[in-house]
Amino acid sequence: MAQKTNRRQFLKMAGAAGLGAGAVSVMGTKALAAKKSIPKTPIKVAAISFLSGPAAGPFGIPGDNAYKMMADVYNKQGGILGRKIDLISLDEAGGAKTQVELARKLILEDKVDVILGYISSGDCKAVLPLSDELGGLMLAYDCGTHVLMEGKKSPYKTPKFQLGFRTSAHLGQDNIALALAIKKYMPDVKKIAGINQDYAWGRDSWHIFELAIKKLLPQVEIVKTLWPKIFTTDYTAHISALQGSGAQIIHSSLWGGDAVTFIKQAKAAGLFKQAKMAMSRGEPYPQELGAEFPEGQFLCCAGAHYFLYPAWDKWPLNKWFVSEFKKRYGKYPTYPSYHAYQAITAYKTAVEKASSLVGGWPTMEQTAKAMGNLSFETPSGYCVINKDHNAREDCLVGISKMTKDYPFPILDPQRLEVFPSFQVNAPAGLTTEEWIAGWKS
Amino acid sequence: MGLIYALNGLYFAAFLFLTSLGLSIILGVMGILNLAHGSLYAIGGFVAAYFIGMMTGSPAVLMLVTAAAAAMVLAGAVGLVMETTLLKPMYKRPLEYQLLITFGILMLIEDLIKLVFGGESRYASAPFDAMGSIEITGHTYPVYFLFVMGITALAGLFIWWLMAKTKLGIMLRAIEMDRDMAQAMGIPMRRLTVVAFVLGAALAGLGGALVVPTTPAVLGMGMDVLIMAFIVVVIGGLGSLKGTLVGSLLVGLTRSFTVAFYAELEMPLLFMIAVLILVVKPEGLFGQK
Amino acid sequence: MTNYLFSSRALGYLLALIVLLLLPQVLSPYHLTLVETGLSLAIMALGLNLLLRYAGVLSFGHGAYFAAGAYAVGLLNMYFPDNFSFELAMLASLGVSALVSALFGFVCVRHTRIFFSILTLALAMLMFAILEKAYHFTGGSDGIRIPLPTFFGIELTGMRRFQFLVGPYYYIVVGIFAAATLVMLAVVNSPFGKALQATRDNEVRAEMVGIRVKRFRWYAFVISGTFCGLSGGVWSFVNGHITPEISGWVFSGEIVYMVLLGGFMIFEGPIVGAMLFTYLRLYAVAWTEYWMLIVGGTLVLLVLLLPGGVTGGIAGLAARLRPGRGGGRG
Amino acid sequence: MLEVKDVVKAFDKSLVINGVSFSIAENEVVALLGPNGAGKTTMVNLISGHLQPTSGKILLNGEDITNASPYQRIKKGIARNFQITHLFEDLSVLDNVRTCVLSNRNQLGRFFKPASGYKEATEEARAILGIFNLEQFSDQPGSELSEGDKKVLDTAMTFALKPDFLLLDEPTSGVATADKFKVMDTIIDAIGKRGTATLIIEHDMDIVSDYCQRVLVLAEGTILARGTPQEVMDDPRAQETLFGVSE
Repeated sequence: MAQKTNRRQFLKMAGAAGLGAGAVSVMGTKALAAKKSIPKTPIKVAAISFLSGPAAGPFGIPGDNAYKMMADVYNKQGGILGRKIDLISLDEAGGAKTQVELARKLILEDKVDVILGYISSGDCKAVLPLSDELGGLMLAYDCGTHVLMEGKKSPYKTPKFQLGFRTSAHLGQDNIALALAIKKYMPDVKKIAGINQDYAWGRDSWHIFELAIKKLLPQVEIVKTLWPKIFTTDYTAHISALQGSGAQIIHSSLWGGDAVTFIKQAKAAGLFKQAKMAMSRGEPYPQELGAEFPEGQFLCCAGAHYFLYPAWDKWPLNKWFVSEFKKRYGKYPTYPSYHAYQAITAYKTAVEKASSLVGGWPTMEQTAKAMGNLSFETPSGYCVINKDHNAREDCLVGISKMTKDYPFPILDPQRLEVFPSFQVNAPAGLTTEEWIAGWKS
Repeated sequence: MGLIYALNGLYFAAFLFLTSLGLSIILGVMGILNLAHGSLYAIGGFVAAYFIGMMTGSPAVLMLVTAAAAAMVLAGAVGLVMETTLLKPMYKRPLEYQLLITFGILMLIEDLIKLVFGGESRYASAPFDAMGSIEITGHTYPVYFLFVMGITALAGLFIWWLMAKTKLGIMLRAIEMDRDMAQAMGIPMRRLTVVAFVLGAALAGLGGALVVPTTPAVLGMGMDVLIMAFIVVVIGGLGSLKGTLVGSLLVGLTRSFTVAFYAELEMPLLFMIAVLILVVKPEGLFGQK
Repeated sequence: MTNYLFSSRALGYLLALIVLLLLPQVLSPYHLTLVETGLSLAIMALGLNLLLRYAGVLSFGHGAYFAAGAYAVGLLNMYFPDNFSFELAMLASLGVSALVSALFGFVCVRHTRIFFSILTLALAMLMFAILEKAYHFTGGSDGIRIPLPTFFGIELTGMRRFQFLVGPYYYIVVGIFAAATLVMLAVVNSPFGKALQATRDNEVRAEMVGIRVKRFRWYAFVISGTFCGLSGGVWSFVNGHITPEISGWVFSGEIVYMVLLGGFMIFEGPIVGAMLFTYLRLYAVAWTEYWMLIVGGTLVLLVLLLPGGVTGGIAGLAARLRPGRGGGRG
Repeated sequence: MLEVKDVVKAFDKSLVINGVSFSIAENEVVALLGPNGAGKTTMVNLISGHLQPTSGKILLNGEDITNASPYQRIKKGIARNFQITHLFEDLSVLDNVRTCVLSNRNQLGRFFKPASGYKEATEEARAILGIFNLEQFSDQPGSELSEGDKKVLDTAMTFALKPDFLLLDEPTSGVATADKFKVMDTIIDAIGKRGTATLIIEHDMDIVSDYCQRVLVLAEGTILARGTPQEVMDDPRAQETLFGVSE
């Protein structure tokens, strides 16, 4: 029996893939829609983040906490179209092979309505294609690789996956924004070095940053590129090598314990007397390190995800989100928490939008249609999901500064650089590399 | 700069020495490659971070001593339980069971740590910050690193004294050289094995305790250390104190200087050295077959 | 061959094959992919067991050869996308894994006991380091996507990947698995297999009856590694994506886990183990964030209480229920 | 058949074998006697190739094999057993012998056909089991045999290699006294059917005098006495070495 339903699902899927214009006309028939009823059963939402291993502390748990909080909040408001959210938190453990099997189980056996997940780029690359293969809606919420939704050569066909989305911007914008900020505040910089983890995330981050900075500031010389192993506990050798190189700016995509360890040891070794950090996802670490975090460093927020931006008086949603999160978990939310908010909210918004067009509970394909070209409010401003199924956000780069109000440095309110999304994200259909190559310098 | 590179290498070596010594002792005396060794180190790290967190405001040395003692006691206790309940039945069993049970224990401890301490990273840098930095030939250098080197030297001397000068050490070495002969000589194998295991576990705990002031305690922190300790033991020789020392120094200094001059080579070079030694002299530089 | 084609084992095999071929009629597509995963991993478990059970050495680094097979497929697709056919991919994974295991094995077979295990472990880690470090060549930690291949000249582009997996590919996997099992069964019963067991039982004596111990162990290593490579190649299509983790020591440890879970003293044990492990691990991860307690705890209990694995336990139980001699052999 | 010429073997500085020469002809069963530590096992190891002599030569059928590896010597026709039984304990008794037969036929490197499919080898193995009275145990693993039968199987395996020259290191040690003659009868009977030259290390004079044509007495690395069992028994020096006292 089970098999039959599944076959039918495939046929539906196959139809949906070629639906295109058809979907629009379905959505247009509002009158018919109003009569459809909405089931009372809860919506099954699988949220997958690292709950074990070294990425659990810095990303997985803050992300998962935000999922739990938002599911709770939305359920108190009546859920999505009256249906409660049944959140299933799962561990992103065991590598890409386990995640592929798990995603299959969630879609085919557990028949979840949507999967919100994945911090690791490797997992995203392995799992997202399953969305179309199996006919399951998937929102990648935090992974950073720029090639997830891009083709090999521009222009490429968009979207790459009919049912796969990413509800946050990719690492391209972090590194481009950093380069732009450096151009603004240190246009005469001569020597730049990089320290990035020796795996795809670190390599990709440096790759984009190097392309961008060389285009923006042609005089810059790359004096050192270091590739420490992920989860290194002793950076003294790297710090000395950086000191020996005479770099003025050090680009880094280090995250989690690695970022904390590096900064701590670098500070004790006096690295910041001669160089400034430019951290592509540095936003969480002042809070982690407290007053020990050095001032005057460039920190990118992986979007505009910062607990003090947009200012609370101008954007109450941020105030609400930060206060609620702090109340529940004792910490200010960091960018993974904001990313989780975006994922669950994107789903909710898309369902509601689709329902308003077709009535009743929308099918997965209708929800997906509604999600391509979706814009919604987030605590960080607006998030736009483009036709390439990749989100676009504004990107914030700040400079750390100690104030009286917090026990850790915050981003200097006088020097907040917010780059609009079109300035730091390649347009749909162009690869990030080719887009940068086409900049007029 | 050369001096600083050398100091960096020595610091890394010191740390490696502490964490691999236990692995080496257990491998030498019991012939078991303890895959859960890194987890004992992680226990040390989490316990120390917990205690340092509790003692905010106390003098740095007091914090460290308390944290290190607690870490050693707890890691040692877990080691004791593990040895007497799970490993004891394994000594007469084939290799595959010995390896797999430590693999299972590794998974158990990882999740137990998460159950007890929660999943969040634990920061405990107060002693590191409190000790500050000094100037060495015009370069700033953190005092804490010098402190770790000192503690390691003391621990190393203590272990050397234990192994070379005491009856306990002589008996342990006899077991290492020839198990059957030692048994025939009436050496209390059972008790000594327990002692060796607990000692190794406590050293791993100490290693974990000393590292948390410089880097947060995170879930899975033991996995990576296991690999590094494994390389040291492979290079230095199974069960050899001298070998562990030389292996740690070799790895520490090689790493420091390759990062400074040919950064790309860092990890591959270490693996290559390890594999080369395994191929040429599988018992390691100072080990016995 | 005729000798055991008509034995009770042959009958059992025929029955098992029929069941496997009928499974698509009763199982949901999802469980079919799990069975597919289990079957492809079973080929590897059989390979590992050739070394463990029949040559008496424990490899804790067989992930390296699995990865060699899988990456042969991945790299073939990356660099020769126009020639990406299934038959070529299989040949590539057989060839590359045979080459890698011949090279690594040549070094390893000089040693036995813990030294052998440590050396295999270190070599697997070297392989892992290379796969991850060679970012520009292998895609580093993000791995490589494995698309649908052409199949003896037939283009599958019109087909959805999942339809392929639960449709024709299932039968291909069953076919390859059945062939691999028969080949392994032949190998362990051949003069070579007996000689290999002789080296395990008594290395000194084996040498004195004219068995070239190291060379035979090396052959076994290469056969074992090639089975792993084949397994990796077959599996890469099931999973659709490969990452360097499959060469890490944790996965290598899981392979040993599978073999012991099924029971390594009985020829078919590893197959059962691979299947059970696939389910155990996945359901543990899907059920709780404390999945390591379940997987690790199961392992500890297994080692302590059921050293013969599941099949060993069943055989023991059967022997006890059926008094008198006979029937209890594997 | 086998010739040992002026063989000297020194470990570090101590001479264990000091200029030993002897030869053994086809069809001859020769016993090597001597007190513990006389160098008997060293002598066996020198002949089987597990040790290399410091000086001197070893010839088999006139061919110099002094520097040949154990494997090469096996292929040239030297086979040995061990003082302590070395069986393939988990293999069946049949497989223990069949593996040796297959080795002798250079068929061990075959991968695909099951061993039982090698008809001739199997029949030959069964025949050997028949000669040594082990047929009834064919399908049991080696580990399940009694100590005496294990010893016999050990010898049967050596025999299955069809050696021209056979080295037997204490073939009856560990066998119950009552069974010793039965075991030796079986062994000598089997050897006799093929005309193999044999060197036996043995302590038991009864066995030596019953089964061996010649005796070599080794003491402190040199050959002290040689001759028929009776001649040696009558030699006072040999008596003193072997039994501690002269009668």
